[in-house]
Amino acid sequence: MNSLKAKLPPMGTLGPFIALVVACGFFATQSDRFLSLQNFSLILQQVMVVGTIAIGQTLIILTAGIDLSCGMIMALGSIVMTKMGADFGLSAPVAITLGIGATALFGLVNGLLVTKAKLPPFIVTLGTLNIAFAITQLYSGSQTVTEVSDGMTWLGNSFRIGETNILYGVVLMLALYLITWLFLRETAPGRHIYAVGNSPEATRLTGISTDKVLLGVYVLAGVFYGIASLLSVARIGAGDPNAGQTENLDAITAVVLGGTSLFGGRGIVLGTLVGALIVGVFRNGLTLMGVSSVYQILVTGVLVILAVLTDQMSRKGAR
Amino acid sequence: MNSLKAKLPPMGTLGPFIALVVACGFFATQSDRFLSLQNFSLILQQVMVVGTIAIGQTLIILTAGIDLSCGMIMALGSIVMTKMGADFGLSAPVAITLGIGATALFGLVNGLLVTKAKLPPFIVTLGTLNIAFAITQLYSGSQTVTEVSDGMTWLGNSFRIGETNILYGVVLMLALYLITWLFLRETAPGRHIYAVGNSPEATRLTGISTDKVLLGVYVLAGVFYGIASLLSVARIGAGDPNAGQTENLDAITAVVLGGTSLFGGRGIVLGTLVGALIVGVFRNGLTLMGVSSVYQILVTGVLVILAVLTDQMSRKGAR
Amino acid sequence: MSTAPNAQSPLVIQAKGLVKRYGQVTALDGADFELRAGEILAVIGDNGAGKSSLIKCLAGATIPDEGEIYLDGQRAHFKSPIDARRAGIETVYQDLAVAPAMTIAENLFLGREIRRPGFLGSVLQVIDKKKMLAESIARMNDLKVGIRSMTQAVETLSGGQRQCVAVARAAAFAQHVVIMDEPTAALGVKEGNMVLELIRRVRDKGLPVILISHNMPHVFEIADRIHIARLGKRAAVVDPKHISMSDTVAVMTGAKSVDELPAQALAH
Amino acid sequence: MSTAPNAQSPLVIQAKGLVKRYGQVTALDGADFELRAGEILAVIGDNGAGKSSLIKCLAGATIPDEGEIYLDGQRAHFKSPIDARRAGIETVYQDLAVAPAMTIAENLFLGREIRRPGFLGSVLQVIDKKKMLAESIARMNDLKVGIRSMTQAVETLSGGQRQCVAVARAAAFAQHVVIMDEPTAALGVKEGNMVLELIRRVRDKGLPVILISHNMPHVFEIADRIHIARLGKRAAVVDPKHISMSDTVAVMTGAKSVDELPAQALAH
Amino acid sequence: AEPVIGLITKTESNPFFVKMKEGATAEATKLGAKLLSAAGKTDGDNAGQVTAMENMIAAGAKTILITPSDAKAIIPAIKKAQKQGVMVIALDSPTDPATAVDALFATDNYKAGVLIGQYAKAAMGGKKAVIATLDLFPGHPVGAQRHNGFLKGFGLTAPDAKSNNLGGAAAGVACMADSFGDAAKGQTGMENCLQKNPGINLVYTINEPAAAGAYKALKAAGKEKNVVIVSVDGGCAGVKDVGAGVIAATSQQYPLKMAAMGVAAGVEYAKTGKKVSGYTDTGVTLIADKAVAGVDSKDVKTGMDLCWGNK
Ligand SMILES: Nc1ncnc2c1ncn2[C@@H]1O[C@H](COP(=O)(O)OP(=O)(O)OP(=O)(O)O)[C@@H](O)[C@H]1O
Ligand SMILES: Nc1ncnc2c1ncn2[C@@H]1O[C@H](COP(=O)(O)OP(=O)(O)OP(=O)(O)O)[C@@H](O)[C@H]1O
Ligand SMILES: [Mg+2]
Ligand SMILES: [Mg+2]
Repeated sequence: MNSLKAKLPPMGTLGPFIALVVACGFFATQSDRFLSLQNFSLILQQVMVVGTIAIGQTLIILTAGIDLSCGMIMALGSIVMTKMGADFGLSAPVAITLGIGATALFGLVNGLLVTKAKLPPFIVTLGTLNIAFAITQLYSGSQTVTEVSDGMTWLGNSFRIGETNILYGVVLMLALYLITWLFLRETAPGRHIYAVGNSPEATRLTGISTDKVLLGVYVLAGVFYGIASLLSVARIGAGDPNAGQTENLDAITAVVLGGTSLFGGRGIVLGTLVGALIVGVFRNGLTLMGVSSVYQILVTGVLVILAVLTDQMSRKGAR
Repeated sequence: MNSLKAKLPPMGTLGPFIALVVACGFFATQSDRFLSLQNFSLILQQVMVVGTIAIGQTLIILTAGIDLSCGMIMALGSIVMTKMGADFGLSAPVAITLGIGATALFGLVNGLLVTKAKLPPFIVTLGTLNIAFAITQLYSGSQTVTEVSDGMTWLGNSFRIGETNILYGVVLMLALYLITWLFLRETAPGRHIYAVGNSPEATRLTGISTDKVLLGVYVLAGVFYGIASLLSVARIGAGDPNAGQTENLDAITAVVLGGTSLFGGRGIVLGTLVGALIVGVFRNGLTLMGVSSVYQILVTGVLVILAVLTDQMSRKGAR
Repeated sequence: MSTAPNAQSPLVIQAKGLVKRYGQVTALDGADFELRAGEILAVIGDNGAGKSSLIKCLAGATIPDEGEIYLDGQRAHFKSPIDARRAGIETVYQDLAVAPAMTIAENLFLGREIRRPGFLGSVLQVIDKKKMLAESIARMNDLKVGIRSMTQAVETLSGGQRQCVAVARAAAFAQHVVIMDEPTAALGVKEGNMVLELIRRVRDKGLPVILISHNMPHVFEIADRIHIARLGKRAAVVDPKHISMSDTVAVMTGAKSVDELPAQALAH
Repeated sequence: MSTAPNAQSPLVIQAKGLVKRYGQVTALDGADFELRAGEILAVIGDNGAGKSSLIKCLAGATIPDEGEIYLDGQRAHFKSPIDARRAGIETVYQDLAVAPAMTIAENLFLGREIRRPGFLGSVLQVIDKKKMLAESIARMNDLKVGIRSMTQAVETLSGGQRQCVAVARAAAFAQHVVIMDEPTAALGVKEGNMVLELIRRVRDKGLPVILISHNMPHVFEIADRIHIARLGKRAAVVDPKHISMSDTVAVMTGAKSVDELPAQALAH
Repeated sequence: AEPVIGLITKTESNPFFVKMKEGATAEATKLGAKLLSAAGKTDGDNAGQVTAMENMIAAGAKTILITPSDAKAIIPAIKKAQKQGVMVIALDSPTDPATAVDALFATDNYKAGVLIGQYAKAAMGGKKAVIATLDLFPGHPVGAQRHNGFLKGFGLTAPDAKSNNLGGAAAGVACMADSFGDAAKGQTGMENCLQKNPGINLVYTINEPAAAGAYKALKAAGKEKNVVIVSVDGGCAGVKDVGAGVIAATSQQYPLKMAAMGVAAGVEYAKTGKKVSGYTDTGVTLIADKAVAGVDSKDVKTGMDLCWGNK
């Protein structure tokens, strides 16, 4: 009965990756500034925050859920950690822990409402999106927190390999992708996440506590949002209460572009990274080409569709 | 295997309706101005545009799709119809037809990409969202079109029953809900929409052209967005290129609050109307209570969750 | 009553050299197939022998990678189940293509709803729920299935009840050929016998039936000829009147080769 | 080898007056149930008689509205399948609870993955894919199913192959009781016999087995006692050695009442 | 090579910024420069602006013109750009501290609010004002500055120019609603406010589209004659509405001028290496159909000529 799902070819990251390569090839012919390590390093910096959020989003989408609150939770986390540092003079590690604790707590609330109250994730996270936004505004008084200690922005520093600057934050993001990929692939809890998304009832009947799996996923996603908070603070050097307003759609886009099914149970987290990079490459490449901003939006619309089309075609070819 | 779906109780509009009544009861105790026919008429006016968009959105979600582009398509439609009237002096019926034609065309593009290219609706409509937005901005030069003929704003006029003003546009919206409800319930194409969302493969195997059904749904949704364009022009008395930016989430929220499953095949369009009204009642009631805007957002978040919770509980009770 | 079909009966469906691959798995590996007018043809074979894959090709549900299909001697190109259905071929799929959230009556008539008379029905395509309900009750009674309400969602039915819905649908609407993939697998003794009875009735209306089944007593009770599928090919077509059940099973499982059978055991 | 179970064997599972209603439909209407140590108990009944509903209650998959369940004489309160599984009860569900996109090996070990030795396995919960694969091949070979690759997604399997996955899983992990809801329905002759063989082996390990089946020859071949379900109740428990198949079917379909049976036909 | 200049606005679709882009494009064409443009996704999207700035520098821009969405959060990115030899000019809104950029071509939003507040006070002519405000959305500095400036100009207690919190109930405002600067949402806000307090007779709006929405709501309630609507922005459509009597008065600002000045400075920098510095106030003019005693204002014709800096 799940036949539409059944029709989907086994997901790989190959399709999205081909789309990414094609996009890069295109921009390389359009701007001689595009193809440089420094520029790629820049793109990686730019997708660092949304890329990290998208890891958590991938986990949730794999369970056939969706999280609209991710960006706002991220903003809340960055305000909590910066204000804890600024107002109470807490040391960076303590303040960061509190910030991540706050995002994990929000994840827990999402998870409890999804599992215990059995509410649809869309509505739950729509609710917590608003709640997190309001708390962020109230707590920060809508003021950007600029007193940020060095310890909190350390991830925004970079080291050099040859001519290229590489941000520690980017390395962290890449490491998180790798770890999550291994976790999903090689560990029992990771496989249970797929199972829950694939067929919740079958998973329940095999004696796995689907509630525990879901709860774990939402909390874990919250932790990822918290790490994204930290990366965001590191990147812009401040706690920004207005951050995170479009990150939910951006993150979901990265997940879907990366080949993960919104119906759950199918997808690879590395694809999400590729999806996030596709968006970053578009934005960067179009600016380098000097496309004016309204036209950028137009072209982005077309390119997003072309990207999944390429993905689709490359899969057909592979069959 | 679709057992999570199978676990859902048969959907009715009763649950959301109870949530609506509870919300109204709450606000009635908080503000003595809330419970008046005139105020309800006002709320209906305020949800008229998003309510009409949400009809199209319901159809698409019933087929297990999703449409992010709905609001932007609506904005495009209102710009096309007002500019056609203003620039070429076309009569209202002609200009309106062209506007609805434009939105239907966008629906067709969405539908073709979903059926022929087999792309996920989320990505397709994310793409066309950007495209429609850019075209709207370019075509209108980001300028509001204020020269609007009376024929185009006629639906914004009202008639009186007793002390209460009722907008023609509101009557139109209610009529559309009724017609769509009957269509989905009583006609063969309507039932096929449920079947496609319920089990696309089974529907295909019984010899229904699922592509035709889907294509029809997307075009029909486009027509609803076009009617919403007209209602928007009638309501604000101008063609606004900045309209429609939040209507996609609002419409999806109305659909989900109304009890339609995002997994397709289950739901009742009248529930969507109730869902849209719930959102409208919150906004109206909170303003009447004098809740300041940040707190409104906070309370909205909590109330949205409470609304589905009420819905959930009332269903359990009914079993 | 129809006359018994024989080697002279015209071929209704013929397939030559069908090949269907899924990745590395070859489900059909050059399978031939012949269905004669007015006969009940049983298709048997081990699990994974390619029976479902074969009939999916005949029903337009999948498109074979190679090979040809002829319908009444004409080359047929089924691009989708719609094409096959238009040609009057009705199929009961093994995984029971039903829409779980819809009612029994709706599933029975899906894609062929009874419309109201006049303008309402022809232009507005309004369906006649009452009539559909009455018809559904009649059809399901034929199968003696104790289902309380036709407006129950199919997902609330027991496994066997669900199968009856699919069988009733195919039998009711077939114009030309009926294909049934393990229609009695989930059925009780009584219900299984009713389905066999139904198949006979369909045949007596003059329509040929393809019956896939693992139930040998059923097969021997009802089939005019038996197509034995093995490893994606047709191993043999045998005549149940001139072969024993154990020989048939032996051929099916590969314990015996076709050459070892007496000539009369083979059907033509 | 175990000794044949008899009326003195202790009750492993006992249920009294189970009631389960779905809206207006009463699936179970005061059903009793008894399973003795070391026996194979067949449960038979018409479609919709409430067999699946009954065993779902025993397996914790649904919670009965009324009635009591005892496990080894102790009142059991299964709130979820996890509870039943912890008590060592393994179940093959009629709709084959498998995760379609996951591989055969993963489905076999779902929730009981083999972990790597040491820190990796105990703390990081890293699974041992190689070992799981090897084990899967061994288990599936037991059933003589020709599946080419254990890393194939279950959704690509034929109906029968899928059923074998579910059966193999239950047989492999049962500690206390095995429940099988129509495990041979989609199986070929050969594969069906392998499953019967497997059931016997499970019994010989000392575990009692509940077998729901519509296949009377299978039931009579293997069952120690037969529980006949009818209209949501237990109509009778009969002894296959002292009753004919046709009498059994007559009771099952309501053509004969229990009182008309000879006393020795009833099992205790 | 031609000088490359980047313009980063808060959003794509706000007519104010569209006008700004128009001005920049025209000036760039005139002076033979290449203009890159980008915008945040939403108002308040700081990260998007940072990304745009980085990409523009990668594309070779030596001057960045930016209307900062977040006065503080953008500063580290500006510092980074300046380190790479890029001149950064803030348009329309200052950074905090304002000295973080090389130069600021802007208007004072608080002052614009004060002006319109003073006008409103005079226009009410001693009648007791029942005030509704249709603001931007929570947390937005421009929304807060204009709103608080209005309160101040009207003679009510108001937070200072730095605050991002709206002074409200304490100051005696009858109803506050968010309009998102949009006609439809402005209309909804006004309708709900009227329901809350039918006696409202003075409406302040964040910009003219919101004012148009408010007017529509008032008209539907048959109250448009007795209510004074004041606004800030001064777009051509808005000034037209002033002429039509929809809006009593508006504080006009000049985005086109800011942009043109910015581009000129950028070209100058590319040619001579000379940076501009300091704050240039591009001014605020009160445009009113009916002048009121004690408050300086220009008439609609002047407003149309100047609208958003046409000249
Ligand atoms: N969609 C698919 N993807 C990959 N392999 C498939 C697919 N469908 C079928 N197969 C494989 O093709 C082979 C034949 O399958 P088929 O369903 O035709 O067998 P069958 O004879 O009907 O078996 P059964 O009696 O168990 O129903 C099997 O090995 C199966 O795994
Ligand atoms: N979730 C449900 N909702 C509503 N009715 C149900 C549900 N599950 C089962 N039923 C009904 O309960 C009755 C008993 O169903 P059950 O599945 O136990 O029968 P069964 O004896 O297993 O039949 P079969 O041999 O066909 O599998 C049937 O009439 C069925 O329609
Ligand atoms: Mg099969
Ligand atoms: Mg059953």
